[in-house]
Amino acid sequence: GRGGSSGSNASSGTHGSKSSNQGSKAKIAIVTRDFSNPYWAALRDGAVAEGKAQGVTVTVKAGANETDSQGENAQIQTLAGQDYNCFGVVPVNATNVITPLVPVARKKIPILDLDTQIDPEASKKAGVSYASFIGSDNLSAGEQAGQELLKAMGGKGDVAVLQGIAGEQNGINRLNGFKKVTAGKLTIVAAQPANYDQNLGLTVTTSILQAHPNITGIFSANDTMALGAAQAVKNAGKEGKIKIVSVDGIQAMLSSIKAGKNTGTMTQYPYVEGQMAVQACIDKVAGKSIPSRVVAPIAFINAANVDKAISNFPKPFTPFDDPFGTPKSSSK
Amino acid sequence: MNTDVDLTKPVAQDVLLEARGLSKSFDAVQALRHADLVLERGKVTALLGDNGAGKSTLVRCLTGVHPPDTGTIAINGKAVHFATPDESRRAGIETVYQTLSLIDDLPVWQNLFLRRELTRGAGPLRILDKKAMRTQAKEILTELDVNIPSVASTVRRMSGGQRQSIAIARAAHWGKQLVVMDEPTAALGVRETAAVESLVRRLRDRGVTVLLISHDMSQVKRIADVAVVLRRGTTVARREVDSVTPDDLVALITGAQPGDAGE
Amino acid sequence: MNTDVDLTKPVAQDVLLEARGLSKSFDAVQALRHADLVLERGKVTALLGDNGAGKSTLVRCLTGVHPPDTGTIAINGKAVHFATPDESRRAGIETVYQTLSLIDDLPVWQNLFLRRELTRGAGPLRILDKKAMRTQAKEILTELDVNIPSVASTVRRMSGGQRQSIAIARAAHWGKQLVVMDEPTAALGVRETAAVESLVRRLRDRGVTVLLISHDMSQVKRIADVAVVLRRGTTVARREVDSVTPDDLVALITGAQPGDAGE
Amino acid sequence: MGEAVARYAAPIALVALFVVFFIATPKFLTTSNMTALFVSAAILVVMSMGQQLVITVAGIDLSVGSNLPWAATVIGWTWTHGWGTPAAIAAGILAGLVVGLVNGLLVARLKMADFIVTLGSLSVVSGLTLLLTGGNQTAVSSGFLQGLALNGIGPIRWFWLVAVVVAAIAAYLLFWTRTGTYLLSTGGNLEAARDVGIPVNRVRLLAYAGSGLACGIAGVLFVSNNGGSDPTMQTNLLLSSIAAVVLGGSSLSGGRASILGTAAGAVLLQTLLNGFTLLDISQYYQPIAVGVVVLGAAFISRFQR
Amino acid sequence: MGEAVARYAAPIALVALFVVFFIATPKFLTTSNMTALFVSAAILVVMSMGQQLVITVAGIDLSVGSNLPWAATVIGWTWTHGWGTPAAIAAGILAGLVVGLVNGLLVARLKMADFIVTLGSLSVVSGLTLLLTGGNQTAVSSGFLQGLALNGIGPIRWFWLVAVVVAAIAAYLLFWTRTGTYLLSTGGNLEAARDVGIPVNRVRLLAYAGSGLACGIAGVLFVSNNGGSDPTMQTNLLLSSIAAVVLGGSSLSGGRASILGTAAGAVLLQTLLNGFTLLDISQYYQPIAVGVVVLGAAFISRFQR
Ligand SMILES: Nc1ncnc2c1ncn2[C@@H]1O[C@H](COP(=O)(O)OP(=O)(O)OP(=O)(O)O)[C@@H](O)[C@H]1O
Ligand SMILES: Nc1ncnc2c1ncn2[C@@H]1O[C@H](COP(=O)(O)OP(=O)(O)OP(=O)(O)O)[C@@H](O)[C@H]1O
Ligand SMILES: [Mg+2]
Ligand SMILES: [Mg+2]
Repeated sequence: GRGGSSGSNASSGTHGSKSSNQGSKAKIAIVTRDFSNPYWAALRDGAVAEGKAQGVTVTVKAGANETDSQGENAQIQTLAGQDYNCFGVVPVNATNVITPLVPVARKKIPILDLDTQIDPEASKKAGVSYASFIGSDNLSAGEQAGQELLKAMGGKGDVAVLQGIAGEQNGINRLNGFKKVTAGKLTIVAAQPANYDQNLGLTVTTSILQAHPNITGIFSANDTMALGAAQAVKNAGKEGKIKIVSVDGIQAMLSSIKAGKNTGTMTQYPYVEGQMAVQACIDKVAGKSIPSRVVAPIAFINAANVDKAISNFPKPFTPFDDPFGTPKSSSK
Repeated sequence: MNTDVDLTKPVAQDVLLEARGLSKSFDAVQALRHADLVLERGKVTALLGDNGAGKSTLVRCLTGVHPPDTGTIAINGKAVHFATPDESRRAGIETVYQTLSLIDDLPVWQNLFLRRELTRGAGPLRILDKKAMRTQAKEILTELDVNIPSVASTVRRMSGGQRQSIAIARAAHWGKQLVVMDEPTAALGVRETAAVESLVRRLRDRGVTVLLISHDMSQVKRIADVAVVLRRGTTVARREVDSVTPDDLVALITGAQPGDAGE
Repeated sequence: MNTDVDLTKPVAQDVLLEARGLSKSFDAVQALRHADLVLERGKVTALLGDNGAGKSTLVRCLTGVHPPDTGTIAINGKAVHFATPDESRRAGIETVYQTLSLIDDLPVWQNLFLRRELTRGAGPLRILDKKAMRTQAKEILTELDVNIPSVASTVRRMSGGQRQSIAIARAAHWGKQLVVMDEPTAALGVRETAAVESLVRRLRDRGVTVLLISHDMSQVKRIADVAVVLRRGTTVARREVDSVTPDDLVALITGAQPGDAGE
Repeated sequence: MGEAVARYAAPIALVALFVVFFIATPKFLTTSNMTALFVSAAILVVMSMGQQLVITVAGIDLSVGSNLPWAATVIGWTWTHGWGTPAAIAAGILAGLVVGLVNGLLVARLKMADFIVTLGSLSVVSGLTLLLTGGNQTAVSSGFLQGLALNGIGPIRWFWLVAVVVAAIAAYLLFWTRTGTYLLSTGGNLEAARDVGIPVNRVRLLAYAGSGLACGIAGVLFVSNNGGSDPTMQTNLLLSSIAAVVLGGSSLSGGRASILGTAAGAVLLQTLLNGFTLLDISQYYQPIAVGVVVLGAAFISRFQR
Repeated sequence: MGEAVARYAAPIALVALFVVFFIATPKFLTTSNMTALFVSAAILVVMSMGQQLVITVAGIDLSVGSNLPWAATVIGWTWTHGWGTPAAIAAGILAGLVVGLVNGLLVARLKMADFIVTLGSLSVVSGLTLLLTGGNQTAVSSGFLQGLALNGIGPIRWFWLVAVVVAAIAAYLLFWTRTGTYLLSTGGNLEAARDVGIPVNRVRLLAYAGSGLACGIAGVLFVSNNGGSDPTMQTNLLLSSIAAVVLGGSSLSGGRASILGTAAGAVLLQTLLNGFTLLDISQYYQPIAVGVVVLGAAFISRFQR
């Protein structure tokens, strides 16, 4: 066992030495989509930092871009041939990682499904199972973001929606959640793709403002597009008049909220997801049981709490339920 | 223009190719204006004219590279419309264009057998018979006395004369009915020119008709039977070579002598 | 090989260019083997040889396109090493390469003034004097009696002869010291060939030295003063043209007559 | 006439598109929308001018896809490190230029294939960009840069001016200077150009340097418009910049150039984005519509040569 | 000798890279890692063979970036609509082929520029893909397809076999048939090829059809490896497939082809990814390292022609 650290709020300082004494030591491989998206970079940073703190090997790899399913598969296939004894995977889509994970599953190496749900049926057919799902609920993130935007807009008005890359599932879920709670209250006058690209977010929003000058709100499927949208709103001289809410909680967004350009973001703490993944692996390798589904914390950040969020970044600023006993002390 | 001249009537009983009233314009430039050409079977006809007179354009109309704007072409008395050079080739016409039509990155032997590749085997598994082509290529070139390092080298860096020799060898080898040569000896050395001239004679002896574009009057005198003169896109004269001097031909080309159709 | 012949010594007092022992190989092909060339100032020297003898390669070594593998080149007695054609141009050597070196998508006038553009204004705001170049281009071409639709049309679709005329006009116009022409009349008509030959004579009258590659012995007899014969990359003979017959030259080229250096 | 249509395919297609959008929605041809459209087109126009130079010499510059973010990130980094706006702008432009120079040296001096060299530097430069700021965006709240994106002289916006000036310089360079003749000649026939004495290596180097410089300038516009830098590769701008040049009537085999065509091509691509957004065309139909318009423009230009 | 080095630049660079990685880490040259490496390289190898055909005729096929997902999505759609595995596979391959045929018709018959045609169809096809499944992924849990990715005959994996067979067919086509001679001739000198009677339009059509077919086959491998289809564009595979061909020694101006080179180029690109993953090179240094190796390979091949 890993001593008394499990399920407790023990501080992080001692984890390294303790865990290094045990017999079966975790060697963790985590594969995500790409690193030029700050969201996945944060997940990586969380995992690496936790690995260092716990004194275990953590390798984090990624594909070339948000939709590089082939690149991600190649990374998994490469790592599967090595002696890692726990895998954490953020799939590009619901199925792309199943086949390369089959050899991992056959070797009975535990696999964590991170951030995005992998198709359970297809996995079952392929004989792949997951020790745990650790991720945020994008549908509920969209719902909460919708509620916050509704609040900020005073319960009514016209909104524009910025969509992510066509076919990308997290974005679709976020939008579905958003639509669910705002239906009948907000009118979506435009829904346009900006491919998770800041510059495209700016260009598309600029055009939307031409077509629909009366909108009072924008919902963006992620932060990078929302940053572009905020700039477009600013350029159009409508700063403050149009509320912009998005999902992710990347650092640049926090600064933008503080500067009053963006209204708020549903932060998903990918950093914590990364930490939890490492903790879950350590527990699993140590032979302990871990919960099959862990929903990472989400919180809404706006002008009211942005300072707190910035000072705690990348860790959560509110207490949350951590089944692995994240060292909350460090964030205090 | 007086069209009531013998140019418009068949000149001999045995006509292989008869082109009448060919015109062709490229944007502003009218390259051919009602040009006529009659080729007698088994004879060597020289096509003469200044630079830009339209000789190459006429050839390209005959062989299907450009469709003529107006005019008719008949072979063995039957009207033909070649839409592509491939069709004219299948009708037995081989051409050495002024641009030589060689593929720089292919070896000599492959250029010689272009569109006439030898194959072994049957059906979809038919493969190129490289060995046979290489051997035959060597023979073809030896016959023409061409000075080439190796049939396996690509033609990219070959000298102007070497390239021209390859193109001529190709046309001469495959031509069964009519061989058209657009300035075939322009880049050739003395020895190579003599070889090509004797090749033309051999073609004629085999019964192949030859259309030869040349700027060299002594060459025309040596090997051609009939000379046709083009001036600014129009056929202005047709002469039995034996009946004229080189100076007469030059005068017809430059316009010092008016020609039959007038201008 | 007997090198103790007059080829290796200065032939005349007034030598413009002297190249000694030039060798050049391309992979397996040895194009030049200790070739020598001496050009007397103000004379027309003809460079003769079979196809593939190495004439073009010799020219390209002289003008800086290819650096020779071995050998020395001296101009006016001073050794020169041209690394690029630009350097040889600046030394007063203009060349008509066998490939003509025309830019297909540029109009005729721009090709004529390539690397010699006329400009107006000063400093970084200097702009092309298109009008002056067009006007002068017309004059240059008129002088050579070239039959070209318009100086404003691009050379892409011009006939072989038209292209060659443009390239020659360019070299003749800019050549101050030495004009090198690699088979300049190969694609030219009778009239155009005559114009080029008279142009060569005019160049000589202006004191310009001319190196002319040609396969036409009657042409060599007409305009050259000296003939140098290359055989398989080696200089085998040098003759005053007046002292030989065309048949002698042909015999030297083909090897029927052994030449000076033996083989 | 067919020739003229082919030559002006991009401007003609652009006008046709304007007419279609004008009929389709009253929101399109308004002063404010036109202003917005041309401001957002400015970055692509500037990048395409650089690409035009490279394509003129029969090359291709893939590195623009990371050179733009690189230049922008250098501006962001220097600015946040207290260099001040003018120095940061200069640094950004210089950063773009340096990438172009390196490409040019590899292609011209070391005779490496254009596609591979710039593909390699696309990768290298994107790595450098990530390294410089650890993958983070940087915010640049310089009043001057902000003004550049928002203001102008009277109704004329600075962004347009920059784009027009860059295009005018490119046109001047290509069609009114010796260097332009050398660019066209080198692209049209490298061996012939070398044989007549044109310093083809220097000319090719210049073309790549020009493309790098254009990326640097585009980087300034990018930072100005986005209020900061974003280190992610811009593959869409890379493909668009080449598409603008090809739509404009230049062939990838070099030797021909049309500044009017390239500018029209760039604006065309931006107009599609703008018009489809105004019409609120669905995410799924948009790529189809863009593709069809691109094919249509290519169809008009097919009679060329 | 310099010539030979240049000709085999990609294989040489590949061997050099193998040696470097072998020295750098014992994990590289193991059976399991080599298996993984070649399995993941198979898709790129297959796509590159199609790209090779197009580049041989002096064209370029950008549409592969969406043709692969399109073929994969057709497989996914038909499979989820109960067509059964063999029919779904056939449908996917056919879907890829159709895109290639349309490209070929536009380029060859309508004489439109390759770059723009395939850029247009890149866009159109990606729209069609999104429409087909409403932008959703489809899961294909066919045992056969999964087995294709995971199993083989003895130590030889099916994926390798597919890649080797496709490469062998391409080599046979190019170097041992008349059609191959026509492909090389058309790319080498279009006018000369037409003048000697080669049906250049049909030949170019064939090249594009071949590329489409290769995408269809790659689509099958994609579904097999990804357990389903993903409608998003694969721009990196598009650039990689061209890079593999160019690294392999073919010039974008056409007329030359090297199947060994192209295959080596594709494996080289995949080896970089594999090796850097094993060495745990920081993700910011990774693009730099990839770019440097690509430049290195280009450097070896610079003596060509
Ligand atoms: N494809 C083309 N496009 C435009 N103009 C052309 C084309 N082909 C030929 N021309 C023009 O048509 C005229 C006749 O050209 P052609 O090549 O037939 O002359 P030619 O008699 O063969 O001359 P040469 O003896 O110089 O080869 C010339 O003015 C030429 O510029
Ligand atoms: N760049 C090159 N690369 C390889 N081989 C070459 C190159 N240039 C010339 N050669 C070879 O060198 C030899 C001499 O060629 P060169 O062009 O000098 O002959 P030439 O005397 O000019 O012939 P012609 O009268 O046919 O023009 C030929 O065998 C040719 O194939
Ligand atoms: Mg001609
Ligand atoms: Mg020569």
